[in-house]
Amino acid sequence: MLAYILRRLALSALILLGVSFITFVLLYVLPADPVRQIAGRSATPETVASIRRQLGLDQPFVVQYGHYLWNLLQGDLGRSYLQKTEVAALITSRLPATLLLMLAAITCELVIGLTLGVIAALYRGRALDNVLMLSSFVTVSAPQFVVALLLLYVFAVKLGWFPIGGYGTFAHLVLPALTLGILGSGWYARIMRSSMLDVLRADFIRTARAKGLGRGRIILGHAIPNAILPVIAMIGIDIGIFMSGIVVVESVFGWPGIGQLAWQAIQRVDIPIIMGVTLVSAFAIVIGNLLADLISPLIDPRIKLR
Amino acid sequence: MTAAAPIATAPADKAPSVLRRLLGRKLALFGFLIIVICVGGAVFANWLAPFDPNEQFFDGLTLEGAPLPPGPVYWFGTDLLGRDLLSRLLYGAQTSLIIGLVANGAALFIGTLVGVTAGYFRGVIGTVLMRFTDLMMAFPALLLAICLAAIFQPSLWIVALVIAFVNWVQTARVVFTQTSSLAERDFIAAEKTLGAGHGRILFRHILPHLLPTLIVWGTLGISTTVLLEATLSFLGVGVQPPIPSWGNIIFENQTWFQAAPWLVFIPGAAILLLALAFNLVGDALRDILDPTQQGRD
Amino acid sequence: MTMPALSPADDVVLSLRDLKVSARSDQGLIPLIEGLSLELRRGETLAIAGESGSGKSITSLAIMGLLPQPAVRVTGGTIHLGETELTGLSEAKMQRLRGARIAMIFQEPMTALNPVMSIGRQLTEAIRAHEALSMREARARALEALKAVRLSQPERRLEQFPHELSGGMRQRVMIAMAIALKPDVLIADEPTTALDVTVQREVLDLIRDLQRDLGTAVILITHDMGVVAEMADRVIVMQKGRVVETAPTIDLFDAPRETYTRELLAAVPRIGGGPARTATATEDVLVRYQDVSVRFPIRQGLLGRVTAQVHAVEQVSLEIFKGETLSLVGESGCGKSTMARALVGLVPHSGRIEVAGRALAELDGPARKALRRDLQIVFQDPMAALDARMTVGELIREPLLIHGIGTAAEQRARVCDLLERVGLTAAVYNRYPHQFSGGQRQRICIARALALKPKLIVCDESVAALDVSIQAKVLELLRDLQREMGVSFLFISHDMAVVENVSDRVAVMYLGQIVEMGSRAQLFGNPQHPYTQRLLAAVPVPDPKRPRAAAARMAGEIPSPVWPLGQGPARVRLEDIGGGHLVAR
Amino acid sequence: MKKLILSTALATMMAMSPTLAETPTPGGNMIVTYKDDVATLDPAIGYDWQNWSMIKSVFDGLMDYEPGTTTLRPGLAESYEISEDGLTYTFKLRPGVKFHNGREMTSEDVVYSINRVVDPATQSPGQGFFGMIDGFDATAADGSALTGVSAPDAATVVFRLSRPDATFLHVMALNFSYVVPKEVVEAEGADFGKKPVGTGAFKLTEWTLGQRLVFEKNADYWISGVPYLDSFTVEVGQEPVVALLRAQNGEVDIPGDGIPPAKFVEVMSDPAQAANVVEGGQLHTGYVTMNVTAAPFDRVEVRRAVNMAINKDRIVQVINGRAVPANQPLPPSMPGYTKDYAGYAYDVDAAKALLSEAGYADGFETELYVMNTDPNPRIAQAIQQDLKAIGITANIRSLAQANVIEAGGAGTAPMIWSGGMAWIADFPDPSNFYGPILGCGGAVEGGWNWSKYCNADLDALAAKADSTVDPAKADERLKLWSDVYMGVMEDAPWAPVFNEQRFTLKSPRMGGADALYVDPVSIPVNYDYVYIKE
Repeated sequence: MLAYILRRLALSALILLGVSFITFVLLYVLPADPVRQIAGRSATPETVASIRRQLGLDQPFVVQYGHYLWNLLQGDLGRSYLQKTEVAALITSRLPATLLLMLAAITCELVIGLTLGVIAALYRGRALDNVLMLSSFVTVSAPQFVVALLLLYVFAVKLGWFPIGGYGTFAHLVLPALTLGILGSGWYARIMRSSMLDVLRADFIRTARAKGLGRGRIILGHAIPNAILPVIAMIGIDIGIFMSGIVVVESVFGWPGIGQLAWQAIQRVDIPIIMGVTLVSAFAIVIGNLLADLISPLIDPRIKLR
Repeated sequence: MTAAAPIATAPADKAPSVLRRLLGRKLALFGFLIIVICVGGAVFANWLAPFDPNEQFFDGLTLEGAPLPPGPVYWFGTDLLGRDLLSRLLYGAQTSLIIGLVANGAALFIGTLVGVTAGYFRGVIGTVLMRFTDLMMAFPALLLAICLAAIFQPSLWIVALVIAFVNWVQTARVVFTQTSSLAERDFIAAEKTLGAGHGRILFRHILPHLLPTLIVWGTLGISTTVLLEATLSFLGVGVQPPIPSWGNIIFENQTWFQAAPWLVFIPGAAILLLALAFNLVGDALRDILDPTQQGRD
Repeated sequence: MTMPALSPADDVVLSLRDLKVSARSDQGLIPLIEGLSLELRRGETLAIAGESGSGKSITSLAIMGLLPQPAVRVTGGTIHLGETELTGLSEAKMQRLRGARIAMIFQEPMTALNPVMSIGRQLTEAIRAHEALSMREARARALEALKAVRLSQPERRLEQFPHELSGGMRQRVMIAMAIALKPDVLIADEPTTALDVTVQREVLDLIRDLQRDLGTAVILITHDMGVVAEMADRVIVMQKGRVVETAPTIDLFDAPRETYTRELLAAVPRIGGGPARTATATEDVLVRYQDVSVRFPIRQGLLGRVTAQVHAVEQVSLEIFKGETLSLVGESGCGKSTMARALVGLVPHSGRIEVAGRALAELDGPARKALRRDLQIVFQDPMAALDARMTVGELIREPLLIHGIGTAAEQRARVCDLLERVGLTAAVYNRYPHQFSGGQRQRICIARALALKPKLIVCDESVAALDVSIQAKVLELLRDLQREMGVSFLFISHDMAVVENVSDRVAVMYLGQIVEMGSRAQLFGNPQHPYTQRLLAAVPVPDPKRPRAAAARMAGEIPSPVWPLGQGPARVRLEDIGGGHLVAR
Repeated sequence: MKKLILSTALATMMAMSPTLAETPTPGGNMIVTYKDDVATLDPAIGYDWQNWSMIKSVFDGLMDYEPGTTTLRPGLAESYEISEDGLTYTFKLRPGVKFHNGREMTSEDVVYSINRVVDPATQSPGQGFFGMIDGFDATAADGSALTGVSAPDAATVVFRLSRPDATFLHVMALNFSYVVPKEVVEAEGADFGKKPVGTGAFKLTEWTLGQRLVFEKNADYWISGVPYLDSFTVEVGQEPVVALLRAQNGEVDIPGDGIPPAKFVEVMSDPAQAANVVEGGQLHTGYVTMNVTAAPFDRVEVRRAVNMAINKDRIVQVINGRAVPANQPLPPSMPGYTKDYAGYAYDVDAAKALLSEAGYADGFETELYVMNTDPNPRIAQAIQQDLKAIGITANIRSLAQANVIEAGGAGTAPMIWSGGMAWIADFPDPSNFYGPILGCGGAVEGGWNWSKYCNADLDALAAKADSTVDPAKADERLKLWSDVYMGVMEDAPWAPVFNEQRFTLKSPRMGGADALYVDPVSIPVNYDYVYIKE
């Protein structure tokens, strides 16, 4: 077990190295000059050159990357070009919000998605099934911004149940988490439905019935625990989506997450921030996948970690 | 032990064509019709569109510069530049279909290639491929897409390729898992003992068994791909204006969804319908291509 | 027997009257069972025997109220459990009876147990579903039940999960679950079919003992007439949803009244009852295994280094002669299938395997491909071995295509030939495997194996999954082929009776090594190794009058074939005790 | 020439200021929102329009502007003197001005602050503004002490210029020249921008990254009574649409990003809401640059044709009337604006004629670069359609800001729509629209003169204008600038399109003159002088 975790972590380190390299290459060849952004409009070519030199951007690629890695190994993510602040500080100030929202959103997705998936499976082929699957389709295809604003408008502005955006209390969390939960639930519902259909055909369900168990117990105690595995694997993928794709929801609800930081940095080629956010996201994804893999054997004891 | 397997006594007639059986199903027919309408709309946009999709009509905006709601002249209303939404939707279908089909198809292709290679041949190549897949998986996809699109000057085809490059990863994972388990199955072992080459096993046996999965991923991917293109457009690295696509129509106008709901909900409905149609056809196709489902049409 | 003397009417715990079960389809209702009547008395074992599709399992599900409704349901007749009429009972009331008054054991103990729930929870759950007990009390009861089924280390088992137990242990858990609440009726649906013979023996003994102790009435559903003969008081023979014959067991085996029963009994392979073999065997060695080992690495630790190995086959040497049938017998996991897979190149081996004098490892690509023509394999499960997405014609034609034999028309003609050769018609060319019965599918596999006119066909448990009547026909087919084409067979089976019927020579494998090898007569007539003896003793004999051999209890679980790197099992030395009869010492 | 302006008490200033009508009430907290995060409050570095006005409230410079106007007034300097030759400026510092940390500000701090901005290690985007100070080149190259600024005593700062420059006082009012306490800057290092200490009316008391900044009143502020607010809170990270909803809900006093286009018509057509909207001019011009160094824009006819082809009224309509059509680089509220210039009238036929004159009768194909945030791509599409009408096919390249700037600097972009990136004036002087963006100095690789337009005569004229430092000759100087821009329009490297108008929505409780809410130098509001009614 420990050996497995260590091996996975070692592998994760390699993955992070790869991610850092690719990102660095991409940013290196990106047709935009961060120095131009820093130096401002009235800078002389000498000033520009001087800033370039200070940032080490005049060095060959290998040197730049090596330098970055060396600092990274010492836990230094560098300083933002434009904010002149430690990237680590910028990220740590926003990471809790992102992780909190991600956790809440995944919980929402699971609650909504699994419930709908289970119900649809139980009513397979009937009208309710069709309605649920159609609505799962709607949520998968809906634009985030519109759904977010609709919820905000109805529940915060019109009904006043929740604050109009912000961060801090549980009430602030509800709408953004719900938005993401609704949008992502479609995938979970579909996966859970088909997984449930497989499980409901299994022999042990028949055994459970033969034992005289009630329908509710069979579904909750036997079917769902067996059907949930593919969903767990899905969470790993989801983390990836969250780490990069929730900038819209963040900005609608004024959620101080990492997406907004990344988005602003991309607009202005603030390379240290982009690198930092990418690495932190990759790390979260890798760890998320590792956790998902570690959880699986708890749910299904047949799975052996190797 | 339950129902007896039907005894093979009926005459060995050739099954009717896939298309005909597809059209025999109500839902699939509905989906097929929608796809035909979309494709038709895209192909014949020149003839069908009432206006030039890029023409900014003087009377297409109110004096305050607000778009016009659906009406007798502009059936689906106008957009923020006073262009005819219906015409833009028809031309936008071209973009969205190309993105949906090409990007999605390419993603499926890459994913299948990687997944099958890794799952079937294993070995060093397989390990390397899967580690690379893990690496790509760890990438924040949107970030990657933005960087790629910014580096290669955005155009329709570049955008399609970028989307494909970002989206193949999950397909590869799924295909890998499935191929690995298929490769362990008896019928593949049987093929090997017959002396079948890799090509034959891959194309005649593994791929057909992957088909249902690929169909599911392919059809589900349509809407996400179309929306991803839209997201890229919105971030300024998508298809360049004024070329319309269903996604970028939504994204350009999404802040207006209260003031001008038609600008968001009409293209939104179009994407939804198209995705739904592909899904319905895909579901039906999956059943039809599966011989064990035959006779259950 | 401590059976209380009751009047016959009181005695009846379960009675079915004119039961009819139908399936709904596009063509209307299709009857699956018609006019089934039976009575089950306290303490009695009633066997329902029949082949696939006879409706015996549907019957059990109908009694349990577990039919896959609404597609399949009871459309006539009654089922009485004591005074209670079950067919019209509400689901809630049925739930109270299930597990408490009628319990059931299923065929596949692996799939019938919930893989993600501990044994203890599955047991206590079943108990608490019917009796208001605390967790602690339920656990005590569960433990009691596990002890009753003679499971070793019962406390530990409660914490374990199904996959951590062997097949036999799992089936004991199933039985424990069924008898925990002391039901009136126990339905055992093919309870031992998936088990090895020695384990089957133990489980059958267990069921019998429990029945004696608890006085439970048992309905035993089986296709195995040996099991029927050993277990049942009375037998109902079913065919295609109808009762063919009902009789006390002794009478049925003595004097079957119906033709179908007679045919069924005739098809049952019996040790010592096999037909005399026509000598087709020659002295030419076709295949030679020389110190062949197959080991699978187990990787562990930080760097995923190989720390241990599964010694599936350990330094085995044997020869297969042209035209002979060599059988490999042994229980699951003994390495017999691995032997076959190594031969056809599906698993890598060490040591030397020669085919017609050439070592496999030394062949280059084209030569290896050419060799494929000589070696063919027929797997246990024909459904798994046939690509479900290809038609039968394409499947049989494939080997011809691969090796580029003949023109398209010739290939087609050859396929039709082969189809007829294995007893099918050319008309099935465009059908898909799932449209055939198990026996027909196995014929398709054989036709496919024959397409290349091989010198050796490996039959890896090829008839294990087939009904006896079908099994008999397939074996007959194999025999005919051998006679006509001089093909050799490597016949892998766990069924001693079948082996006795088909083999020229037999090798017994245990833990990856051969412990005894000799001609059919030597091995069955004079088994020397204790393991061989135990195997033979465990086979249920389809003769109710034959006294049951005292079960030779296993000393424990079969030892593990996993060894740390650098270690391995002691090599078994075979000694010739005369006439080529080799026995491990 | 020995002109001095004496700073007076606040009462006098208030009397001088016609915009402050009612009596302000002190107290309360105002909430302002922005979508984008505030990058830094370091006056040497901050150059976004959000932090620009916040820095103004936390720090002070030697010079300042009358609130709500473009009129210069002394700030930390009590008075100043300009030498006859216009090359020496002597500032007398106001006594008793304290930094937020309680230390009194001295002339050494001023010298340090100016040196710091010019020092290349600071990486200040404002460095170039100080080019007129003697010794700039040496300092900009190696960070050595700037010879042109000195502190003869604790209350006096002397600047020596290498050339006369009429904009110098404006530069002294620029954020980049604001005074910072040396010991704090050195202690905080690069984090100074997050923990600023200045002399300003407000001090930063809380900065929760990504969420909010809280500024509290500096009770010791050297203008007594100012500021009126006890504090103001800046909340960041929220969509403009949502910020507006919150404002309508009474949760926000000023949505800093303004009224989003999608809501503009709705707000303006509701009299109750429209009453809370303050409209004002902005020192902004939106224009299209044309790269004069490459065909086809190397032909002046082509550039003029483009000027004539753009239907500016339509574009103003497209952005819901939130601008006025422009015909020259300078915005109307900028001194030096040429009022009687008619510009190139919208005339498709004339434009076509000019094109054929230049040999492009059949038009040509080119690229129009644009920053990718709304409404810029829309404006670009409107321009695209207008160009289409005269036969020019302009393919739009909608890119992130950094990529457009890169293409502009490299000279690879034939046409660029300036919206979103340039040019809001740094200070209200006509020269500010020339140097880096139209002069030869900017027309280099990587420069901000995206037209790569370089007219030596105009450069000379501009230099002449800026060396006219005598306030008495101010009108003469403005005339010179007017000539410069008329010369530019003659060569037409730009097609000016519109001057953006500011529309600031304020909550009904906010008091203070309207001009404070559309303050030309302090966007969106002048935090120091607004107050809460009631």
